[in-house]
Amino acid sequence: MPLLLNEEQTMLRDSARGFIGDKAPVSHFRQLRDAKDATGFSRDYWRAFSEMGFAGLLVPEAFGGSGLGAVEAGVVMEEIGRTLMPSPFFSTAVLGVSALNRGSDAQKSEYLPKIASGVLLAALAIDEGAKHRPLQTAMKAARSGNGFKLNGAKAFVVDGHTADLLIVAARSAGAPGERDGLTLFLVDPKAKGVALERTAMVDSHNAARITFENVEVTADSLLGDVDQGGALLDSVLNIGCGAVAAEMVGLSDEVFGRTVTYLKERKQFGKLIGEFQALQHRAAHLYTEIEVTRAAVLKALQLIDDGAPTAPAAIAVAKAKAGTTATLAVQEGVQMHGGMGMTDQFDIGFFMKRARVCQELLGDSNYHADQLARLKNY
Amino acid sequence: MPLLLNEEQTMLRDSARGFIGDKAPVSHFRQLRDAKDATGFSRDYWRAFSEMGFAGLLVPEAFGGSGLGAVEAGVVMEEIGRTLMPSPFFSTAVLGVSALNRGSDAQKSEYLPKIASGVLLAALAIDEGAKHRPLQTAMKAARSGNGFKLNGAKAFVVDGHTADLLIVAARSAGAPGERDGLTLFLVDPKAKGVALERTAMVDSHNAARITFENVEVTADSLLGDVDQGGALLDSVLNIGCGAVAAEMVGLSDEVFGRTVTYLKERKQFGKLIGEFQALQHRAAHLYTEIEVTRAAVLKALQLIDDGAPTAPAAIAVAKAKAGTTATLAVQEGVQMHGGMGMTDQFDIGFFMKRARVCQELLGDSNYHADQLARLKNY
Amino acid sequence: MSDFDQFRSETRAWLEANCPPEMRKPMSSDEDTFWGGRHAKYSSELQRIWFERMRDRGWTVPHWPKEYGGGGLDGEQTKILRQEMAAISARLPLVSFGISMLGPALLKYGTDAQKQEHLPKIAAGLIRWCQGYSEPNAGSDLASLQTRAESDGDDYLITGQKIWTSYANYADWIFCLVRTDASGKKHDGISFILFDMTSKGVSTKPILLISGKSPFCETFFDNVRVPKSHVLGTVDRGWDVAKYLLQHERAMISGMGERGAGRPLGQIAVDSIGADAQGRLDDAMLRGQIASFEVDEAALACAAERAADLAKAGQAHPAFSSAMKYYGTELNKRRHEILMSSGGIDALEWESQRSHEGARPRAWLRTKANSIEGGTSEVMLGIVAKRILDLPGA
Amino acid sequence: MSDFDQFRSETRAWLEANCPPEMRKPMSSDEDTFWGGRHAKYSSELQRIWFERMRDRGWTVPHWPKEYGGGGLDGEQTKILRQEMAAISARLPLVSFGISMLGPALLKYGTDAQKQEHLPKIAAGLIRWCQGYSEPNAGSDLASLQTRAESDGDDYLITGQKIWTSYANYADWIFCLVRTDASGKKHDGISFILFDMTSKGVSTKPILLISGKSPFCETFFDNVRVPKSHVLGTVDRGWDVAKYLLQHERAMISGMGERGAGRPLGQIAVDSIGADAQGRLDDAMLRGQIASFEVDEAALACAAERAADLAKAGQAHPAFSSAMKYYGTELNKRRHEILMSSGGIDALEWESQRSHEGARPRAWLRTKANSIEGGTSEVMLGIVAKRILDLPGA
Repeated sequence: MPLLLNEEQTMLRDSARGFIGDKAPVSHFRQLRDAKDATGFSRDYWRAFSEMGFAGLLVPEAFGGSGLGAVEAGVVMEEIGRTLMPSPFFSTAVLGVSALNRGSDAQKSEYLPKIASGVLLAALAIDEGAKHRPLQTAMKAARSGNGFKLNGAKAFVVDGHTADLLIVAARSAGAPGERDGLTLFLVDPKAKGVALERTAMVDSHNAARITFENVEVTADSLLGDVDQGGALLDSVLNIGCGAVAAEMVGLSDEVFGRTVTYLKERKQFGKLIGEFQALQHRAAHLYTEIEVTRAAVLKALQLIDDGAPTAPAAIAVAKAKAGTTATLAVQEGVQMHGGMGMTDQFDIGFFMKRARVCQELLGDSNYHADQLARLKNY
Repeated sequence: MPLLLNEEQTMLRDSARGFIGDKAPVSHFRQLRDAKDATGFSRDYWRAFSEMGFAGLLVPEAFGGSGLGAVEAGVVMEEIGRTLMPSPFFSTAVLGVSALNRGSDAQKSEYLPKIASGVLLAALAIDEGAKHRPLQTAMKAARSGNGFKLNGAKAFVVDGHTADLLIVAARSAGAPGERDGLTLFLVDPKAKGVALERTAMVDSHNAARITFENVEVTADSLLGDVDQGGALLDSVLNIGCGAVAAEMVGLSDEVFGRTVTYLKERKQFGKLIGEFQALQHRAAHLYTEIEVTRAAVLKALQLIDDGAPTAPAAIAVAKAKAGTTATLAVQEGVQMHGGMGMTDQFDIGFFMKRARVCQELLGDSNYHADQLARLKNY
Repeated sequence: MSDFDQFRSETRAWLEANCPPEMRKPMSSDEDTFWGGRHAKYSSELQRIWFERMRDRGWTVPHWPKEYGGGGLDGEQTKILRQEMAAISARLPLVSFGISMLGPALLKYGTDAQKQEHLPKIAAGLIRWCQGYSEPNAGSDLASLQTRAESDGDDYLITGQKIWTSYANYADWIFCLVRTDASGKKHDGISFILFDMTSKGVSTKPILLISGKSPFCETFFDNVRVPKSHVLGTVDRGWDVAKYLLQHERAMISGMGERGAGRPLGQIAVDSIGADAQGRLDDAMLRGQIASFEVDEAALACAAERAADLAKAGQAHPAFSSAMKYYGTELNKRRHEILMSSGGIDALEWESQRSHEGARPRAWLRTKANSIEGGTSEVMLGIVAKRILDLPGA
Repeated sequence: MSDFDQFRSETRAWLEANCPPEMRKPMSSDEDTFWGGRHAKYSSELQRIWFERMRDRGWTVPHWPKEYGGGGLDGEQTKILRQEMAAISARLPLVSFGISMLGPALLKYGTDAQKQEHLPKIAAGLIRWCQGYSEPNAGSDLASLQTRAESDGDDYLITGQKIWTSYANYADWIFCLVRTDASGKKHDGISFILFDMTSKGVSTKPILLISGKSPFCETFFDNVRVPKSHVLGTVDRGWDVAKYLLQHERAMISGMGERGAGRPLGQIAVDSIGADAQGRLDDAMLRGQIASFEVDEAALACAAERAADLAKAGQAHPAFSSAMKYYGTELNKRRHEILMSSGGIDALEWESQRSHEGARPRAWLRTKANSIEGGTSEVMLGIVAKRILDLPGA
């Protein structure tokens, strides 16, 4: 398969770019931020997104979706990265759907059509400590009657405060650090014992901290098999990482484009600053990094869709690389914009903030480089 | 104490620079290399060095030396770094003397005056594996009668092939990795069971691999206390690291000076290449790195002379920093010299080769950064 | 006992007796800094006592002559005082741009009358100064400034706009670069002038940064009347004064890092990420990045010490502060990237109490200006290339 | 089964039957490469057999037209053949600058007569070519070349000096840039000309590199007589041919890395340094550097694949090969720095048998030229800035 978007994917990109660029440019995000909007995104736009088939992108056709794959999810994420549009696409349409796709038929029938039609929002709760370490999950799931009793605390639950359904990783056996003993549960955020705090984040996107105190769930709420959640989680995290990496490609590309434009407009010392060779070389280097990253991310998404055994390594590469490239892009972007780049009035700082959050989201570049080393046995 | 050379140290530097620049410019080293000289350095110059007081620089006055310290050793090493002059200064006058200074009065009386007068050469044998890891010493010293029997192999013994006296680290107790159980021995390279192979090195400086097979040594050959060689070794390695770091400062400074000169001479595209802003910024960055490194190395040497408890951390900083700066200096030097820098006919490649050896010598930048982290408990 | 040893022991004893224990704690907020000025506020009674004791000794500006309210100390004594203050973590009693920036320029370029008028008020914290250098369209090309001063008898009428004027909204006076002659080259025709911020026609507006609120302001001058006697140095030669002062500013910024202050970086990371059985940070990659950073940071501290010693010995290259400014600010940005990695998810919170209102991410974002303000890294490298390396056409 | 699937299975079967097992082993020395030429030597009988079988099929140059001795394959078939050869680690049967460099230029710019004369001999390995571009004083500024061709009836008389002529001492013919007109701008007046290295007045001298012996030579021309019909393309417009060819060379160099070949980098490091109880390389800092490198290396491999696919789809930017050349060569230098760190002390040996005559340090030093030859990294970045980013004055 060529490492290019095919015709359908290109059309999807154009349609996403058209909608997002038109309805939700960066000013849309700025508006929501300034208003400290309680929802944090536009429900109208999410409805429109759903009508365009984006909410159900990964939902099988049998359940009302488009049955598309990781590459297509990446296409949409890349466009979201360009304007920082806040939306539940990542939490619900990517993480939520790819988890539920591995559920029982009953679960799929119950939830997937609602997601595809835009009326149900989901959120995945994994992280507990300061860093993304899924195997370190300590939250307890103790058997209780026919079901389980959940105790613990989750952080960095993306879109947690608006979710209608929480997908929660907990430990039904084993000790933190072990792979066996992880189990995923579907939890109603309104259930007794669930306490939710929306956290105001540096990037003004949505996340929540959630505590679970003796939360009772039935056996029906099990997603996948008891103690065997590791493999399910892996597949969800792989596509999630690919999606965040794609968002970072869009973000990097946008920041770079704005920076190059600025280099061609801003004068200093009687010259356009783009004439200064030191800046030219740095811009050319950054361009190359972004193109290299774009290829690595597309490759990883394709390998996921192929079900290739090399997909995990490719995802580690993609997420690690996208993180360092985005970091470089926003650093160069702010520096080359000079004092103006430091002001809240310019958009460039938004990208720097978002890039930082994307780094931590599902593991930073260090985490994924380490994963690669482990996969390669050194 | 100001972080500057004092008047005496400045005089010492001028005198070393005068002699080395005059007698042993890089062409002297080239000559020895091309001739595949069996000794690898000029004995005449070593005699002259001794007469100038350099061989006995660290030897106490009572034993015929100058009784100077680490800063002064660094001053001479920096000048050696500028012309790559091959000499036993490091192996004998720095490592050898600083080890013997911790010996018994009888040992000092026997060896130090001979070293100071230039008639005895010493070499320190520590490394065994691919990387400098003194605590991993595995060479065995088993008690045998009144003395010890040595078995094992050493690599990267600087000036080992011309040494009259080997100072050998061996394990009299404990297991590789442990600090206790290390013991230093004085071994005659002509003793039965010692086999020596001079190794031709990338930098055309001198080193040897030495094997010890049932080598019998008496109790008199013990340097310091049995099993307690760790502390002695630390002090020798600290000053040794400081000395190599100083050599790398001289080397970096010299390479940088040659490169800046070239930037002012070489024309490309109708301009002096030093006019290209991208090269200017890289040169300015490298200049700053070298100045920062120079200060760190001098500080570490001063702290050694002060016997300060912070000396080990300062040495880790100095050796780590000097290694990365020298690496950058030679990489930029070769790249900025273009194709010419790749030819054997230009001297610049010699510095690249020597910098690589200096990196590995007594631990590379990674090793010392790791040491710093350990010292700081993280 | 040498004179210096005696000075040290006397100083130590005096500090011990006079510095309140509360003034030896690390500063926890901006309020802990005393800036002086007409509307000065003490955050505590102890802050006032500590300030007044130091002021009375001339130790708000220990190295200034006594006639201007200084301590009259020589270089070595000043260093000893700093060391002894550092040893007990004593806070600075007074911080101001009058001390760190205008003062040295006044001492060098001021007339007797100017020195008599301004220096004692700076030393005593009576007048708070701000700096009017940058302009929106000038950026790094500071000398292309457009704020004009038109001659009107014994006065100038000043009109224009400044940006990045720190604490302009709190300042009593401003030292300011204005164009008194627009006919020649851009570096000529600039004058360095002082005036009262309560003058008619002066207004200010705070700037919101990506890190949130900031001390920076936009400052507007609309026909502000200033006596010509308020020019510092020669009319039209204000660029010399500005350059002299910029060197001081750069040296200050490069030394401004948080070196050695507070908890070591590796420990901060262990606090949030944890350690393995051997006590090593449980993120091997990050640990390596921290160690490499700490190597550079420790080396920079040595370079700063050496630069000061070279300056004292009269051997410093005047442009070396540019190299240090470049290196110090880039390093400080790296430090805060590491702090963000170390904090991970927790360091992404922006407004909670738990995060002290996002102290860590705000500090991180603020450092991004370090390599822009006071001369960008690019300008610094250019200065090193030209003035130290003497590269052609630089 | 599609045509391509059928082609794949036929190719696989043919290779299986015809590629001797010895020709599927990694090459261990320069001799394992077959370069062809008038004085061609086979290192083994099997090398000869493998070459002749492939030549007879036109697969020394599978994508060239059959009439010139090629295989006549289309882009997809060529890719399949490469994949199938890679799958069994089959060696290239013939390597030459005629194939990789001159051939594409001949196909694009050659007259029918020139194509008929030269291409079949390249395909059959009968003539070995070298490239005469660089000159000692030109360096990166290739177009400032001074070797002059003076008109003398139907001939040119060529005088001058070339440098970095790879294997000039083994080559039969040279393709060469010469100045046919010195009156205009430096990019004009250059012609691309072909001539026999046995011509009177040609001499060569090998260049010793910091890594030791090298294939590079200095090459001298003293009134070498060459028919004017040997000019490729238009007289005085040779720069167009040169640029076209340089793009091929850059694409080749960027793809030249040792990606995926042999033992993985992390394993090589474990071999010499060892692993901890968890199987992690027992040098945590180096492990981090290797992992970061492998991220970049894997990403570059994807970019190379994508670049090829873009080219096939006609969507490639013509200057993109410069970006890839820059990135690939810088990465290869980093790879060898890591190999040197991994080898440590053992990798410092220069001449012993144990070290295979210093294979590792020599390879390391050799890579330092990667970012110089075929256009320096600085030139590549300049091209990207100008032609892709369209930055002003670049």
